[in-house]
Amino acid sequence: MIKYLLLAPVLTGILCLISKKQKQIEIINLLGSVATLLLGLALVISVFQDGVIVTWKDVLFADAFSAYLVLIVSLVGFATSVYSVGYMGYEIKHGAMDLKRLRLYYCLFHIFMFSMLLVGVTNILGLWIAIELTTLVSAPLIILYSKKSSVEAAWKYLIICTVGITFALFGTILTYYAAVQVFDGSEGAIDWLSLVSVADQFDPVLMKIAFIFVLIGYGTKAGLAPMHTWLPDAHSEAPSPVSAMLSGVLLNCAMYAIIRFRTLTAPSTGTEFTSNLMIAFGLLSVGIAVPFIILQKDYKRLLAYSSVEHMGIIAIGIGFGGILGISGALLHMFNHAMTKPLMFFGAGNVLLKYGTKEIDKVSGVVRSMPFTGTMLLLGGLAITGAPPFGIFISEFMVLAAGFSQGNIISTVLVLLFIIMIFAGFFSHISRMALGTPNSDVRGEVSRWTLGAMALLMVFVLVPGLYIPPQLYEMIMKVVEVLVVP
Amino acid sequence: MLVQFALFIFQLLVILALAPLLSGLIKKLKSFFQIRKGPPLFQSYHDLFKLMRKDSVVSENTSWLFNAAPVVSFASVLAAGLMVPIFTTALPFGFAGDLIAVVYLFALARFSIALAALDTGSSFGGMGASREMFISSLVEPAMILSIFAVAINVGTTNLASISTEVISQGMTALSPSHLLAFVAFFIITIAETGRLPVDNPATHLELTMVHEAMILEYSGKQLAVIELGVMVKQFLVFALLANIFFPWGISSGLDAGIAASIIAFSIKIAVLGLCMAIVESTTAKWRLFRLPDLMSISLMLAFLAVVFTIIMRGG
Amino acid sequence: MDLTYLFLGIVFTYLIGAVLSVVLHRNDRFVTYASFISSFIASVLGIIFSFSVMFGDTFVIDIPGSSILQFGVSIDKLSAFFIMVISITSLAVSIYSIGYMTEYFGKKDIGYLGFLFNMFILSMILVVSASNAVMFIIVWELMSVISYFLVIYEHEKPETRKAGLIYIIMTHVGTGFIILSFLIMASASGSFDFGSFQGIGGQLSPALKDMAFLFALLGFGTKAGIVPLHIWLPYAHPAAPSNVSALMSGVMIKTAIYMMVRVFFEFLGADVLWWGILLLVVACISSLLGVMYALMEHDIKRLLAYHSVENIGIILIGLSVSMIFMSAGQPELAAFGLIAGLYHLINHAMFKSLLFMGAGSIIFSTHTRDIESLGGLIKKMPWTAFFFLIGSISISALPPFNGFVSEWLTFHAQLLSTNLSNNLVTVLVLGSGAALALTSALAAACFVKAFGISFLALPRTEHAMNAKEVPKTMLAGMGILSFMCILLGILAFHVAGILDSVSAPIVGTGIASTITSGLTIGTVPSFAGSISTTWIALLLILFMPLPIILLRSGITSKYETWGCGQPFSTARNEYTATAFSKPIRKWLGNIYRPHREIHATYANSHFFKTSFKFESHIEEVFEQYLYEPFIELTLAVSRSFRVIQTGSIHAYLAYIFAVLVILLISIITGGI
Amino acid sequence: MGIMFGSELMESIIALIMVSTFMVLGSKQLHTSVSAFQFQSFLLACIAGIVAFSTGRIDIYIVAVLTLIIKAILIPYLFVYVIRELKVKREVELFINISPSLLIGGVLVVISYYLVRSIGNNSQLSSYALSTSMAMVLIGMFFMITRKKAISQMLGILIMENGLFLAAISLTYGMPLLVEVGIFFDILVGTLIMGVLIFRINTTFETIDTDRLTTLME
Repeated sequence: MIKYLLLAPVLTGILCLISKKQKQIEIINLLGSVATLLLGLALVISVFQDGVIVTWKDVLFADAFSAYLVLIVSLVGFATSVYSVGYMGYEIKHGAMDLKRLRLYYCLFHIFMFSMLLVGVTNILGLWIAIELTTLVSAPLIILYSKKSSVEAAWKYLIICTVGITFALFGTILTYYAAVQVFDGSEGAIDWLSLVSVADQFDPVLMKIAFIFVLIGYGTKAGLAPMHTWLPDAHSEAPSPVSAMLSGVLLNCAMYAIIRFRTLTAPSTGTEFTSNLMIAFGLLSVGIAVPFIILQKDYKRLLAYSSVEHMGIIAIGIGFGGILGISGALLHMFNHAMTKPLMFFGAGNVLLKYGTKEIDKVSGVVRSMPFTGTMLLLGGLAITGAPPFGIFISEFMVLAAGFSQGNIISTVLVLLFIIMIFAGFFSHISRMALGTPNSDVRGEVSRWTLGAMALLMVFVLVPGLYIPPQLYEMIMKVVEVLVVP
Repeated sequence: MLVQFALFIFQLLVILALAPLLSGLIKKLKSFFQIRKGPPLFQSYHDLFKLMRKDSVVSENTSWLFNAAPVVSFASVLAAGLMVPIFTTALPFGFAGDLIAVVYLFALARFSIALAALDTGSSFGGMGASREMFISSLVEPAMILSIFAVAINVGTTNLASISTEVISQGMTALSPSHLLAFVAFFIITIAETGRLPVDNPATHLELTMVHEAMILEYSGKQLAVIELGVMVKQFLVFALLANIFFPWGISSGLDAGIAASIIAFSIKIAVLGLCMAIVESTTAKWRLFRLPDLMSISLMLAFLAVVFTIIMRGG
Repeated sequence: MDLTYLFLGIVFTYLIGAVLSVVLHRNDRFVTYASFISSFIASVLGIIFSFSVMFGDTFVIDIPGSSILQFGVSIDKLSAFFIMVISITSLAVSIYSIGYMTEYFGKKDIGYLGFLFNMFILSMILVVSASNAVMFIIVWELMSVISYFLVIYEHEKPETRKAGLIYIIMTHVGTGFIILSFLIMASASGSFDFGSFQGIGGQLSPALKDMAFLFALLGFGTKAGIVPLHIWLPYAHPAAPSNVSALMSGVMIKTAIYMMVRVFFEFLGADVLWWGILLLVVACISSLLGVMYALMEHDIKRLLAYHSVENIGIILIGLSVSMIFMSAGQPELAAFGLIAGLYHLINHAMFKSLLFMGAGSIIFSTHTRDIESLGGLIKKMPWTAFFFLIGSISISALPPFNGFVSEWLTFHAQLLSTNLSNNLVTVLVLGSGAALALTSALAAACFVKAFGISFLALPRTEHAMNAKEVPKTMLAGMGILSFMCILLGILAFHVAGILDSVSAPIVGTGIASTITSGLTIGTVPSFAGSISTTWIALLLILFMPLPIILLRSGITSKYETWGCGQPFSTARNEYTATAFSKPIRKWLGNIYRPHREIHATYANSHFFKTSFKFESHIEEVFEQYLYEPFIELTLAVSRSFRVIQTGSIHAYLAYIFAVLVILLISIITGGI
Repeated sequence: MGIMFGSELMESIIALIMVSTFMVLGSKQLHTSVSAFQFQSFLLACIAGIVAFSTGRIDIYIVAVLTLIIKAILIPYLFVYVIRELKVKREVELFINISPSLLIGGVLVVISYYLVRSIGNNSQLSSYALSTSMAMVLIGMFFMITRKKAISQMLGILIMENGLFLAAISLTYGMPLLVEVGIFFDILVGTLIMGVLIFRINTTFETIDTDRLTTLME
């Protein structure tokens, strides 16, 4: 099962690279992403029915948390591939792209998918390789247009994330070393399950050092402040579908790694150590997003900073801990993964039509592109945590967890930041969406882009009004994996 | 039932009959202080009858509201009259409204006249309405506080009950707070009845007019109705002053005591009229924007009355 | 069981209205009928439903849900009362809207408004029926968001966008406080169910209890529009279409009062004295400043919006006095205060919606909101004028209309404070009577101005000259609420009894039998005082023929108004709204801080003016001295943070390095 | 745990590695830095060889050979190629001068030493290796911060990775081969992509001075 899931995007990527015509590439892309989605869903179902799956010499494995990540990646991946057809089609039509680049784009896109799926279904070292792979694949995607600014963004992305990932590997090696000491053999286990089972015997100081390296390392990739500095550059300079993937899922993948390591660290060091660190980084992330969102002039950077904020909230949720905190954080991962791509899709359409990323130069989107404009407005409300959208529920759970765990000051601070971000963010979005269009832009980009947005809107809205029992059960299973007694 | 009806009619007739007399009396007293002869005591009746006989000239700008305003204001003043004890505390409609209701019925009268003033489209009308509403805003807080002061002293706002309660308290009712409230209410009376130094009922000088400016466009019968309404209101306010603060002598029903009550009431009203005449004769009209000072004094006195009452009760 | 169907019927009728609006949105006429008739039917059902609950038992629907997100409906008498207020208002507004929306035909998407309109009313109903905190916050924000979208209906205008933004930000801030308050309570009760919140005040530490109170006050106060959180009202209400402003001002802001009653009385127990005192002070300031700013407005809808601030203040005076009595352990008196507050609440819902519809009618036929350019409308639009006049009399608290009854009750609630043992509190509460008196006098002044300048005398501009009476549906909507204003006035004795059944479960005692007898309402036995608006109305009607008979005979001739020495008088000689409020502006100059600018141009000599321009502004004190400095500070701090993102990769790496080294060193030192 | 053979030899090699790290940090010539790096990689390969020999595991031999080929030969060649192609100035450009840099490097070593000492249950060799590798990671990063050229930043990353490698090989005697190969592959591809990017930067910005890459702010 896992093998097929991993194979599907790789195959699709290769096929895209060797296809001749634009139509052909698009069809392959769509079929491939549907296949990935279906396989992903199949994996999710089988994990939740039969429990943990381990295959291929223990390298590939999937438990509830893996399945959860796979679900997010394959869903957003599917939506993005649908959107890409519309977006890239428009670019080709207007000569901003050529067929060669298109081929490369789709190939890299699916390899990117592969790397992110891999993150979820492998052991602690494989995880590192997979995350490094995501960096390596996404860097070329960022410089797809080879503009001056995107080269700069890609360089910063590559360097800072590589540094981060190096730290993460160092932390991983230290963890492995701790495990080797416990197993007292030359061959230490590197799969999550065996590690977790002995995690309480690890050396606490060693694990503290390891966790700091892992947290800073993967935290760089996850966009936690103050390691987030590359993020607004990369996410704003990438083509919009890529931004959607970067913000929506890649950040979650890195967060996944941190959360996994937390379950290894906390048993020996005590949860207080990990919680304090995560709350601190989380608060810093949410806080640092505030001024940049308030003063932002570029709407894609605006969205990028909002991602920093949301990663902070996830970290805080995990930090608060407890069933409420962790399930809130998990739900937040899902909700953010659905909402942020929606916003990037909208932003992408605006960028294509208005040709500028400056907030001040865009107005009246609801008039010129009614659907996109409405989605931007609703998405803007959703992403800033207004009910009845999913993000509100998960943020509320995190806040409630903070109160029930007695972290009242942190909770109040988070709420304050969230409200300030709302004020800043929504004022920008409403300025763009409302009013009369400032140019003679008329009409939507393409039905594909609208379809992708509509699909995501469903997932944005539904969890805000009704959490299906299946999803809830799933999250509870993941919480079981992650809760540290 | 029949007694009630008789009281009802009696009260109405007394109010309508005596109100112009009070006007005449004050004019007469004022003239006395100004060492002039002044108009006859019953001149107000003559004026009213004269106006009644005349035709009306109505501005062509006006609407139905201009014609309705005198009616409404007159009716509301009369309705208030049924709640104010004059000769007897056995008021047939005492339950229907208390002191606060009386104040608000006066406000209804003022409201309708002010709208009518604006209806003419004349600058004078607007000016009068504006000033009238301004003054009423100044008066209201002081008025309510002095009502509060009286009410908490006796534990009721129903006018008849206030009178009986004050009587039953005897001379102890004349506490400092009672007197303070009286002074406050007296100042309010000046404003409410449009007298110097707040308004000059005798003037038609454009800069100083308040009430007269509002009714400038009225003539003939309509003017008569308004004038009578104003007189009734003045009479009622004086009656309030007399029977809330010094209710002694008032009868408690339609019986023999009523004769004594009439005499007592007449004396009280005359004394109050005298006080008013003295005040009017010794002060000049104040500038409109000095009025807040006057009303602040009244407000402060009323507030002190409240405070004294509360302190007196101990606890 | 029947009630369940009825309740679901209400919900689904609104939903059907919403869906039909979207489906039919291409045909303006169809969609107007479809959506507003749906909301009309739903409102009728709502009225039936609310009455059945009000005279029956608490109605509960529990929807089994998983996790934190649970939905459930629990409607007791308080909720039913609010559903009644919402339904009556929306019934009238729905009828009104059928005519009013013709204004937008061909210009805007009616379906969009119809959808939001139905959803808006539905969300308000759900707000007052929610049985759990999470659901409450969701429907509460839903209500805010929907009303935001209604406010920005005419988003082409920049001021509308500004209004929308201010509104949504303020309301979001408010929701933040509400969340905090609920979280405090939930952390003690261990559940988000409102049932578990009952009496939670007893389990909280005093500090947390005070926090819960303060956060709830700030949160709901923002929505209710108490000073200084009121700044969104004068922006949002004028920006929205008038039928929407009628609902927003008439009902939406009341939902905050609903929750204040729930939180302050039922959840926290209202047993802390200073809560009531604080609320009383806030309420007095709100009512005074609200009416003072209203007086200075000549935008009719802004004027009405400021009056909402004022009236919320008056409602809260009743509520706060009731809280003071609760803390003193005097439930009968508390019941009286609460009844006064609730009475004013329903009254305000009626006359404010009526007045907003009246304002909408003015805008409908004159296309201007500036009363300075109106005048003489009473002849062009007699019915609108009549209804607006009824609203004006009601809001000015003149007998025998409804506003008078509730203010009378409030005055008496204040008088009842003599039963308190704490002298200082008694003096304070009695002193607040002066504030209420000033408020009501200024309100009367303001409505003499509002009605007089816009409806009376001669038209000042073309706008007013060409006005026509509005369609019958609009008149019908206004007529219904006018009728309600009168009804609530003259049937006070009956209404007070109904309100007592609402307040009795909250304060613990019913006082209906003591305060109502026959056609009168009175105060509780420790204090005497009674009115009968029914009799006052009868007396007024009885006396009216008297002068009419006198006036009947004789000739009345028409002639022009005396032009003060000018050869003829025109509309240009009329008193303006600005001039009307001048004495008050001057009197309260310290609060208004008026600026005046006079620009005159002269020809040849100083004596010959060619043009003359007079401008007078008042300062928006709260915006200028409270919000703007805060916003400036936030921006300045934000700017100083920009340094972080220098663009230099070396700096970025240095941050990571610094964090790493600091954390490693703190491991060595045992810091973490 | 622990191998008797060569533990002293390993300690001295580790000391040499530390010296080479300071050589990289202390040199003003780009070429010298690259050579020092090459030397360091060679030493690492030696360590891998020793570990392989003492544990007798084939896969670690492979790792040793891979290290030698990729890190000691391929990547230094790449550097030289880039320097030649882009005509990079020989002199390195710094934010912090050489002597304070060295001093800070020393401080970082002390921090690493103290940190590792607080870990319990450690053999002397492994604690020695661990503190060295941690110091290398920190110094590598410090190197990146203080050097302006894009190419120096690449070098910094590689030093950090050498530190990792040292930790991996001497603490745990290598990880599963598959993982090792994966890591090598990643490093290689990463270096290649960085190389490509440096060319891109050179063509678009006409410099590889990363200090100039500041168009994206806020």
